[in-house]
Amino acid sequence: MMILSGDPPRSRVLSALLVIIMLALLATPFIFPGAKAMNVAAKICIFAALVASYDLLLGYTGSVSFAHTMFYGIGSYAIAIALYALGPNWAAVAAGVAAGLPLALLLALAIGLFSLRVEAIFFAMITLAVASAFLVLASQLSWLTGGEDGRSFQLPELLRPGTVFVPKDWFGIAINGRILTYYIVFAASALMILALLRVVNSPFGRVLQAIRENRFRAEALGYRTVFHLTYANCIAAVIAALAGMLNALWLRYAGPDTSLSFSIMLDILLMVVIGGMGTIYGAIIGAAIFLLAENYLQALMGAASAAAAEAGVPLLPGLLHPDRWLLWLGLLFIASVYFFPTGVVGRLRNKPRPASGR
Amino acid sequence: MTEIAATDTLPKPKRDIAPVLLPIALALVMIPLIGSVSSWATLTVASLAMGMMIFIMASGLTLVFGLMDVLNFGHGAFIAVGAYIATLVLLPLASFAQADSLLTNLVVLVPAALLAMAVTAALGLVVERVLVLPVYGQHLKQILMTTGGLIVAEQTLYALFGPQIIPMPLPASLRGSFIIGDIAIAKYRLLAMLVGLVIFVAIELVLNRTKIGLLIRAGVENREMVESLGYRIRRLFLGVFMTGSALAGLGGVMWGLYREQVHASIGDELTVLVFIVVIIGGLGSITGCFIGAILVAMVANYGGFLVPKLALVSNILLMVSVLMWRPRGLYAVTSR
Amino acid sequence: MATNSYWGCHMALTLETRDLTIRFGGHVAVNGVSCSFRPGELTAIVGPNGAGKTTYFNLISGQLRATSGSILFDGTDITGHSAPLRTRAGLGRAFQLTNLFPNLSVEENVRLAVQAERGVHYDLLRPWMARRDLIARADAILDQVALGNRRQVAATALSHGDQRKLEVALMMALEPKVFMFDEPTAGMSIDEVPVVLDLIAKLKQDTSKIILLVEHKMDVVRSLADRIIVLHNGRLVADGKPAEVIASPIVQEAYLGITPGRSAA
Amino acid sequence: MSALLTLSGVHTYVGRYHILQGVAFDIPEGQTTMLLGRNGAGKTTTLRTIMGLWQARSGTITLAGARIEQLATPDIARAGVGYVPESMAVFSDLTVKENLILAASNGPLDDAQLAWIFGFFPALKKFWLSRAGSLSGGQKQMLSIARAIVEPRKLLLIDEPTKGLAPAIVMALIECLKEIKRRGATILLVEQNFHAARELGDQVLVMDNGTIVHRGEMAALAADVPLQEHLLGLSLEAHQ
Repeated sequence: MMILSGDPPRSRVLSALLVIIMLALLATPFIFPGAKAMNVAAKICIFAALVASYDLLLGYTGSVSFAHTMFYGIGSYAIAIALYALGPNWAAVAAGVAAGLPLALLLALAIGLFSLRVEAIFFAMITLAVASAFLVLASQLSWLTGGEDGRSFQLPELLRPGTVFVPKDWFGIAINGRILTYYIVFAASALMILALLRVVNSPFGRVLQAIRENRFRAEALGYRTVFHLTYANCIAAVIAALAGMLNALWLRYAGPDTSLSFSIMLDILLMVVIGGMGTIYGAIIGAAIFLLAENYLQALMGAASAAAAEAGVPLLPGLLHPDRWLLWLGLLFIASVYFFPTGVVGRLRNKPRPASGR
Repeated sequence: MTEIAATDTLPKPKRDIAPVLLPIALALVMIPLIGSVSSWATLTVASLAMGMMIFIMASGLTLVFGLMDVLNFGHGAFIAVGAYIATLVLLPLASFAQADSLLTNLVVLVPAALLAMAVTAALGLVVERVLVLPVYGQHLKQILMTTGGLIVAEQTLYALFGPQIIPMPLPASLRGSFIIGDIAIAKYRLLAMLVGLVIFVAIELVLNRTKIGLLIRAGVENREMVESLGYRIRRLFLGVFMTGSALAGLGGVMWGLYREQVHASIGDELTVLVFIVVIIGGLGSITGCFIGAILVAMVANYGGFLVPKLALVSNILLMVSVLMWRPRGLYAVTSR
Repeated sequence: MATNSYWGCHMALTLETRDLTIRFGGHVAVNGVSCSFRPGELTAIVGPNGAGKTTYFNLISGQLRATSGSILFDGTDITGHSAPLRTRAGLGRAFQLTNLFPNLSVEENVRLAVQAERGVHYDLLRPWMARRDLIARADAILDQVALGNRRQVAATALSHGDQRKLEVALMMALEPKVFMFDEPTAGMSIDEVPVVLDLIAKLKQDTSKIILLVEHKMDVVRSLADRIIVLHNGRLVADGKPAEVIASPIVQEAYLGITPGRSAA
Repeated sequence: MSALLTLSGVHTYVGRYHILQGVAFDIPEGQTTMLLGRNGAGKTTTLRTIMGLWQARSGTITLAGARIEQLATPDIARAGVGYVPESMAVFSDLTVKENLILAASNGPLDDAQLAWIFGFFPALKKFWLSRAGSLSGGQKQMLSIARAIVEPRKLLLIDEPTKGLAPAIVMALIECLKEIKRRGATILLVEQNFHAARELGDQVLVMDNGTIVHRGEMAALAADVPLQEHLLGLSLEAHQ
């Protein structure tokens, strides 16, 4: 209970789902060998943390920010640029962290304090504008960021695939730097999610919920809500930047498409809504569903598209083409906002407890 | 009709003209900074033309918010759809468009624009009914629903038209410039300015001289009272939403011709610009939107000329400084 | 009345408004109201609709800022202080329209107020359940207002009367020096009223507190108030003991618009 | 004497609050019916429910023989109900003239209408082209009432017109309402000021806790001090 901060999943199905996802992620290197499975699993870990940090804003304070990928990108680029410039060593990683986190923090603080001065309703639009300016900036400052191509870099020795700790003949699978990196990603993501769970279930997190529910009354109780909101903004930004750092370490690369683009922002929105806003657990469910679907359903769509093309059905091949993946997600997104505003987690929690549980 | 002389009126509230003077002052300050009068004139004309196009796109968004308190994050989709629809007419009839006679050009251009507006208006009808109607009064859901709508619209455009950039050449008679002394003014920019100005004047006339306009202004202030006087404001709002969508579509056509190409992502690009404009102008204010559009275009053009590096963040700087001056935008709509 | 012994005491808590005025456009909603309130005394503020009672409350609790005049509390000029600051200084306020956190449970509502009173604002590393001190205090208050059996219910699902009780519980949790009730029984069914009146009567027993009450119902005012002040068109038109004020011809004539005995004629 | 408006068993919820709990009454044609009661009794909710601004969850509302409880607000207005809300709700960015043009359903105002309005409210003539927002409270109230009577209405719903107005203005307003009465209007008037109620009312309804607790002749209530004490004694305004 303490580790979950007194906020258990409160649903058997949900608990089971979460345990399955956790175990699967934990065992991925051994039960689903192959680069693709590992990539998907690592991405699920990273996005679960990223989406959970977004949920702190959307679900717990009720404010829509479009700048979350900006912080994610800051983290990614900080690591990438540091390792690119200073070479593949741990000092460079430390330098990236030391540069990235304060930058994310300062920007979050600036946006937070600025949007306090203006109408609350401007917040979403202002964050969208700032994020798009940042995206342009990142692709223009190519001497620093590598422009559209991004920055590839070498990892420190310890994390490279070539570094073998346990040779293949022991378990049938070589335990190497790549697997170590995976477990670093896994552990760091899990820690971040647990930390966020703690934050939302702390006295501070309750104040955030109070502000979302009735800001006026929260102030009447004596809370200076502007500070709470700005604080939450900064926490979310720092976690997003940390997730971005993991992303860069895993990919050995940072570029606009993998860390900054608007479509990642949409992915985050989709995951948080599908999983369930204001639950933190929803982030894990949302990220797992979304990324599995993205990686495995797309192949299905490709097959369907080809079949439709062969059958000579007009229009359908275009609509079912794997590149049109977002189209279907968009429809799913609208439907879930409309029909399942509480997402998977909300649905499972609201269900009457199973008979055996009484 | 008895007209009563308004000699004995209460003190009239002072007209707030500082925002109107802002772009004028900005333009004047730029003369010495830019140095050459001809460059300045070209940039100013470019700003005005670009500003008018952005205004056309943004006006619907700001009216919809003012009247019904609806935030439409999918507004950019109408812009993209408008541009694409126009290519359906312009490309097959390219020979007309590239003929050397203005009349022949217009024979394709006008139907293209009208078709684009008709389609976007119809799309507006669907969006309002399907996406907006269920989430009245809930900003968070409005943002989410309309963002979803934007994704779907954009992806459908990719599916229908392909991901490639579609060229959208300017008709022959709109190419080139008028030369006055050593100042060159592109013909198309003049046209854009003209269309934008006509639309601004038309909107102002409708708002201030017609009963519909009276209803819209009254509805912005107090919806319930308008209904209590016997007017169906839902229908009025749908009309405004469709008009706004059609204007966004027209803006998309003009922007496509201005850039001479179309891509589904123009919706994204312009959404940001349009948002900055309506925030600067004050959500709900047409005059504010007009001035905001010109300011954004001026900063983009002058800034791009003087300090190209700064042009990237110039819009943000503009927005920040305007909001520091007036936290609710240039002309805040008072009722909310 | 148990208040007299406090009047001479210079160390006692004070709350005073001096020439307090607020204008909305051309309308003067509260017009030069000077009044001081004493501990151990329940002051009822009465007046017709639109007389400025709630506005006066809002000025004192900080939801509105005065156009001119000042508010002195406990020896400090708090005219410029924000609402949260005043709450922390000890001004507690229950709202006229029930104003809770609708989707949070009853206990979460009260805990938030307890937490605010204890100054726990940015504690984000310990989970709620570890704060036994806060929880115990919240539970005690819930028992006091007889909501102990409804802890887990969302505030929005409570009956109107229970919501008002919760509203009072939030204010009690803040342990204010001044209790401000804005029509605490408005919209309540008859059987719910006594519970809230009992609560207020209990609060009155602590003679170190100032209690202000805006109320329409004269039987409530009569049963609780030690003193009545009358606002009319934003001005203070009468101030005194309940019986005197109600009987005073100024109030009867100028404020009620009714001359005693004439209405029957 | 026929009933122009009939409410029967009307229940209205606002959010989760059950405000009207079975309201039933008749409004006789050509008379002024006062709706009295303390704050929070449900008077404003009753008017808003009749106007369709809040939908009755159950019960029927009949206007001149036709059921209106399911109609949307604009249709109820078109059926002949004029509404003067508590907050006056003049369009402050519009001029006095524009406010009145909106109230006239068939295009511009004709001379007869203008003469009739200016006869009641000379101040509106004086400030014809001023922004309504710059008027004083009393003038706004008059504009709000003028807006409701520009077109002939079967029924006027007026919510606390004297609220927050200075005594002299209240007197003038009462005179105006009396004149409107004399011309045969049917009015349902919510009022806290007992003096005004006595001056204007033919019939009286008293509400408490979302139901009608008394109905009768205004004159009878005005003469019966113990009854006033019983019904309205809870509120200081009516206290004797």
